[in-house]
Amino acid sequence: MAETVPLVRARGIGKEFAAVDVLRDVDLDLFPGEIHALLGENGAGKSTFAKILAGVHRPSTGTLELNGKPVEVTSPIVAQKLGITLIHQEPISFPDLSVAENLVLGRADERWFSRVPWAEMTGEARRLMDLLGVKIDVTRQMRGLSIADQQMVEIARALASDSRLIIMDEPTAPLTPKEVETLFGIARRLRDEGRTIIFISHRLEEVRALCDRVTIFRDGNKIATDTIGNLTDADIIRLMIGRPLKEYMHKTRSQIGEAALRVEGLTLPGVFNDVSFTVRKGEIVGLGGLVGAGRTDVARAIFGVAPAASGTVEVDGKRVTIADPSQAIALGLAFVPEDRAVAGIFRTLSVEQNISAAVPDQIAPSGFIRRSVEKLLAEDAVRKLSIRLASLRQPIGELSGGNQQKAILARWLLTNPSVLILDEPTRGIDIGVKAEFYDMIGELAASGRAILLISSELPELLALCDRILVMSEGRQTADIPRSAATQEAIMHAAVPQVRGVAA
Amino acid sequence: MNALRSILLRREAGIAVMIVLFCLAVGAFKPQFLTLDQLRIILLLTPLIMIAAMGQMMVIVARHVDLSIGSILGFSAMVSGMLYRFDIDWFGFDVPWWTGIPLSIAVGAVLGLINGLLIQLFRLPAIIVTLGTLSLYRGMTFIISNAKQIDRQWIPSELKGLSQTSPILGIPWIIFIAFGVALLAYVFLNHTRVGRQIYAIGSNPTAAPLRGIKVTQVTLLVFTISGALAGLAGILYASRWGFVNPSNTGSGFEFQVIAAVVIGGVSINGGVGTVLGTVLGVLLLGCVAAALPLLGIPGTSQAAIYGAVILIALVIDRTVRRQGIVGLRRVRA
Amino acid sequence: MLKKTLLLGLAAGLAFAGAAMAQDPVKIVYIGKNTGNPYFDSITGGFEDACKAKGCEFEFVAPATAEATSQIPFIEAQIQRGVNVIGIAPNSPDALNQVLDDARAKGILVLTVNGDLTGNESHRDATILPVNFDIVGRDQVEMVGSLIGYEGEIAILSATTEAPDQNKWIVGMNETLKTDPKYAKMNLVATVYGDDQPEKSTTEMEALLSNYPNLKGVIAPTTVGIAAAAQVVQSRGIADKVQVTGLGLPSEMRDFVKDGTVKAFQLWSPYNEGWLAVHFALGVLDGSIKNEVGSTFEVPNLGTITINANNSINTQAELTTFTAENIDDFNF
Amino acid sequence: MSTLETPAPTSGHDAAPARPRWQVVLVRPETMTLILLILGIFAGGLLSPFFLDISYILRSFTLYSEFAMVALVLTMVIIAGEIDLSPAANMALSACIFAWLQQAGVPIPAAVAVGLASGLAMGALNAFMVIGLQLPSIIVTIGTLTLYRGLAQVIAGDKSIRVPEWFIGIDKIMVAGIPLPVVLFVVVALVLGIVLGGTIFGRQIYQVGTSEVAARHAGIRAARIKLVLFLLVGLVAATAGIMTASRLGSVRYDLGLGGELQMVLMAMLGGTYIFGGRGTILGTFLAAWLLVIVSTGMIVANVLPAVQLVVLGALLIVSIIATNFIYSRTQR
Repeated sequence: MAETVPLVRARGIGKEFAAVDVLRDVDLDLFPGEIHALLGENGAGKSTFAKILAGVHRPSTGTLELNGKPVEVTSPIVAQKLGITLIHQEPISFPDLSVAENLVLGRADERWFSRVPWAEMTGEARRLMDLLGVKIDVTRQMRGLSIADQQMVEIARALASDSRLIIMDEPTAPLTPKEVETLFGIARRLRDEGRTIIFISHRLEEVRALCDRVTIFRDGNKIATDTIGNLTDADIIRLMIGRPLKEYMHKTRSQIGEAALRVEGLTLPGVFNDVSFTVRKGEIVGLGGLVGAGRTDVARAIFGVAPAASGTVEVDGKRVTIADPSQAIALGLAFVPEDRAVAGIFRTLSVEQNISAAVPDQIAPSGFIRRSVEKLLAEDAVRKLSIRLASLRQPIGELSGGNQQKAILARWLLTNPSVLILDEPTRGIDIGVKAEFYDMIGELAASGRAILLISSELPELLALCDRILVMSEGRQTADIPRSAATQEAIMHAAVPQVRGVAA
Repeated sequence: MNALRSILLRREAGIAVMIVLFCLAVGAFKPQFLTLDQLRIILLLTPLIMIAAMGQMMVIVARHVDLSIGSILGFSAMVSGMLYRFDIDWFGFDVPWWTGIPLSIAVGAVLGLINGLLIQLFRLPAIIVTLGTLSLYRGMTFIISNAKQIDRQWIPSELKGLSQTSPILGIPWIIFIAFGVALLAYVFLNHTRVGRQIYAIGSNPTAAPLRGIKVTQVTLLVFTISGALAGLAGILYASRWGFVNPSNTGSGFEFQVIAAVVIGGVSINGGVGTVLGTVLGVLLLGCVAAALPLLGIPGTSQAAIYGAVILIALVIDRTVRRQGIVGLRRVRA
Repeated sequence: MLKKTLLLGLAAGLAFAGAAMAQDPVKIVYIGKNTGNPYFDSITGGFEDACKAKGCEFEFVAPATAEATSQIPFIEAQIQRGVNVIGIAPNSPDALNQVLDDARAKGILVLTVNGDLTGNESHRDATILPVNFDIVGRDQVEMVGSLIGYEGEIAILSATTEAPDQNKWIVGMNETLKTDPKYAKMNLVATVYGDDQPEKSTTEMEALLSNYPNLKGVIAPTTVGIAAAAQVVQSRGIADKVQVTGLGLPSEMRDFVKDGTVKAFQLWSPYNEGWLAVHFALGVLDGSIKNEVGSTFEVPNLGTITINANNSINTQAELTTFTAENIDDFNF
Repeated sequence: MSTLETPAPTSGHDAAPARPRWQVVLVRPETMTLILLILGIFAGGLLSPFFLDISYILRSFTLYSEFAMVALVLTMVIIAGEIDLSPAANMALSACIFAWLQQAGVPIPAAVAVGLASGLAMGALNAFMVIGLQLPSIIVTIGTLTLYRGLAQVIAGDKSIRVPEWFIGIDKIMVAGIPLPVVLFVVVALVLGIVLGGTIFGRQIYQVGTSEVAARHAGIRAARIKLVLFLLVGLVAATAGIMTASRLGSVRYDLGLGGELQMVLMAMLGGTYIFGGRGTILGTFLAAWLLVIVSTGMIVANVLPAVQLVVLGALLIVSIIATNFIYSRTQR
């Protein structure tokens, strides 16, 4: 393989987002006729790398060559012209347009005033759907299509545009085994035609079944590239995690007390079903599962952001109804949301204001803000959590992701919560700051707070949690005590049971 | 059975039913409302609104709004009117009467393009930009005309004839022009690539560039078309009413057009709307306008009725779609 | 640097103003209903010519829209400019009371020209109207009667329901129809309002024709209304069945008269209003005219003018009638 | 952004350096407004020698004071991420309701109370459509603006309704030589300035406008805050409407017509960020004066009103471009 000219030659690719390096100095060659897996933990940089190839992001550093010629993939349009298609993790579609239109829209050869060949378009769309073996009426609107069907349309679109490099970013997550099988069949056929496929997945079994070579990312660096046969699962996991699990252990073992949060039969139709669990004082309960399993929705329901339809919530043994976050806060709950940029920070407002946002009564008991009190509270928090900043008055958007997250945590600590819900608290945070977070979470539990930790990072769950709950497709599938917790056990519960692994 | 059901479930069917019920209700009190003559009156009330509504519809489908069309109408009508008024002698070559039509369309297109450029280059919300140009273009109309009206005597009789003479069936040209524009809009929106891209942009603005759609260019095109159609409506205003006044011509026109478009089922959330629905919305508005004086309802209630109709259409749109909320803040991306 | 220049300019401007104030000609301003209204071009012409002849300064200003309050800042500004005479065509019979009082308190002569503060006459010094508005109704009825042979259904298409002058004329029309046996066979079936908007006037006219198929004549005592009514009649081709008349501008009606859609309509000379206003104002300021009911004065081209009740002055005794024969003699 | 700094070898930067204090204080949209205001005063003085007269400027400000008061509240609405285009129509409707009631014999205090209540009700309808039905405020308030003014027209028709003599003349009441409406405007500005800048309610307005989702997650009741703001706009608009009634002495449906453009313009000129989250009462306060200076400067110089339309429209566009530019440069 090495003697052929690589389809893509990436050299020194790096990317910086808002002062955080998410990708550093990646060299990679991709050859025609191979299926190449990108592996790594969440935030390891594999999706960023894929998006740079597809023109979604521009690299901060580095060069790309296509068939030996240097290229600049400045936009998705350019990527498409160069024959590169990215199938997004979350399907991108135009809900008001028909399935067939979604398939062909944005083809590079489009002229503005050329006619839309409805009949051919529909015919081709049907052919592609038949090829994939799915039954979707191609004349219907995208709106209302299931995620799996939308994903299929995405894949069909890549096939329709006849790309030389097809990047699939976790395409199989919402698919049924039959669909996965069909997809793999098609992928192999495309490879045999000489195309290159990048396959991003968390599922080692799938990678092993499908891919020829694998590249492993960790913390924004490329760690290794090798033929899949040369690596054992243990090798791959070691390369992905990169350091012994022990490093994460929280040192302080805390005293576990009585129940602080009890959830019984929580249901929101179509999102999650019959979720029941208890978090005790001083206990860290993990909530694992695949993205989209309903974990965040459960947290949002408990906190009153999007209340559940039925089920009960007890806080400190008392049954409560929470219809709005303000009620949850009054009951001593706190929630660090997953999407920090949207639901966490007030980007353009000062760090000080961001920290004091949840405690209006403390900084303004009479309605008028006492700046001195606010400043003291904020300074105290900055010191305690060692938030690194230039000034309390600077907009929080100027801080790095880790320090933003610390400020959000500081906001909640000011409310002195008895129950803390942390949703992916370390996502997009530099590794050094991550360790600080683990220490803090441990200390919080030690001080008698109940903690519900939602995370997609298995090592994080394994290291921190006293118990790990797992959700899959909206249902609770496991409650694993610390002693029995392994990556395999969690994954086993997280992957829908009806699903086998395609061979 | 299913086909019938899907037709009945469409928004257009709802508006059609509303039109029929409304006409029957008015007809019950005033039988002369159900005559062909009345149809002619209604049709003659609507062409300007229909033409501008086609442009506004595209703008709204693309998730913007154009409040300046009334002023664009006034400005382009004024430019053409001045052409007639001064009847400039181009080296002994008489200016033919129809020159005003392409001129007015071109002037409107330029003003629309300016709207689009301001919106796209500076990433500003269309509503505020066009609120500004609404005032700006109106002021320019006064300035170029020196605040003088173009009187009936200056407007060529051939141009006025467009609103009166008929090629066939006693239906004046102006109505054919309006329906012709609607037909072109239909072909453009449904059978050209860029037409579909307009829907795509409105349907999911963040995804559009990822799919290779040149959002800036398409948006500019949409505003240019909206301006050009307002310009066409401008010259037809001169034809229909026989004068161009710097203050009255086109003033308040935008509200009628937006009302018609929203009633026609074009969603303010973008991505949704059909030419047929818009045409029906315009006709419904025309029926209401024609019925009020017939029923002896004072003209002073007309504005209140328009306002109520817009709000009701909004609520219906909301209940029909029950989809995400796209306020000002979502458009900012 | 920029600031300095500005300050210098400012000082220069003030000095200039001071010098200018030393020997002022009389400053007259006329505030129209709105800009772009062709009717006022003619009035303004009268003001301008008279001021040229008499050696006073004249300016015309008007707001962009004709809503009730839009003239207020303009009146305030004229007070501030220290004009001697404000002529105004008021957009509201009462919303201007306060600011006009302010003007008069500063010694400014306030004249309403072509429209009055009906019911609030005490807030202006005098009004200059083209004709005695009491006769308009009668003349208009006579006009439509002569066109339809004094028999059949007629209707009125007016401006807004609360336009004071219009309503005065409509009252006059109703009384004439009721009291004068000459018009006994004429039947007023409807009075409708087109709000001085072409679209609305047109739909009202169309509705009249639908509701009253036997309609013989329409009086539209408003320039917008008569043009809209004529256009409806023209496009329906029923000029022989329905006679449209009223008050209109020759410039707007010329086509309709020439193609026979409209046989005759009336108006007055707006030009003379401006002409008269300047002569009257200068006379009052230099003391040669007493602004009292009953006193008389001479105006070139117009002859002897009498000040009527309510300090109301008219430029002509009768309305001018425009027909195909004479319409080309008028250039407004 | 910070590409000029040396790239850190392993981890990202913790925070960008803080901006110097002088920049925080001076590089902001309000500074632009202030500079424009000073330039406007000089330009006005150059345009007309009658302009630089403090009592004239104060008197002129009373003509805009009602809009300016509403613009202050509107600023808060825009900061909260919504917009309300209906307050000018609200002014007309509540003033019409008030005037109609007092004419029907209802005692003035009761009529005022009902007028204010109707303003609240209009605010509540806006709030219901925007918050309850989750419709975009910009379109909703275009609809309600048509509806409210239409209803005013239904109530008052085309006529103007007089208010009793003693009720007339709020602008003639002087407090230390300053007309009462101006004093009220300053007081409202002070109060709202303190509320927005000093209270937790004001703080939360900014937070809701910056990110409603984040605000909800922090336990801030965004819906409640917006409801209060819409109600407040309704109440202040009704107050402004009744103040206008007192200033004019009569009420017509077209009271405050087109005022929404002026109000939005004041907020935008004052540096309020159209997408929410940023802006100050001080900015709108300065912008109101700027607008009055510019408008009256042009009127007193007898500049064609059309030029004013052009200047206003251009100012609106330029001010949002400038505001967006300043914010994008100073805050990341």
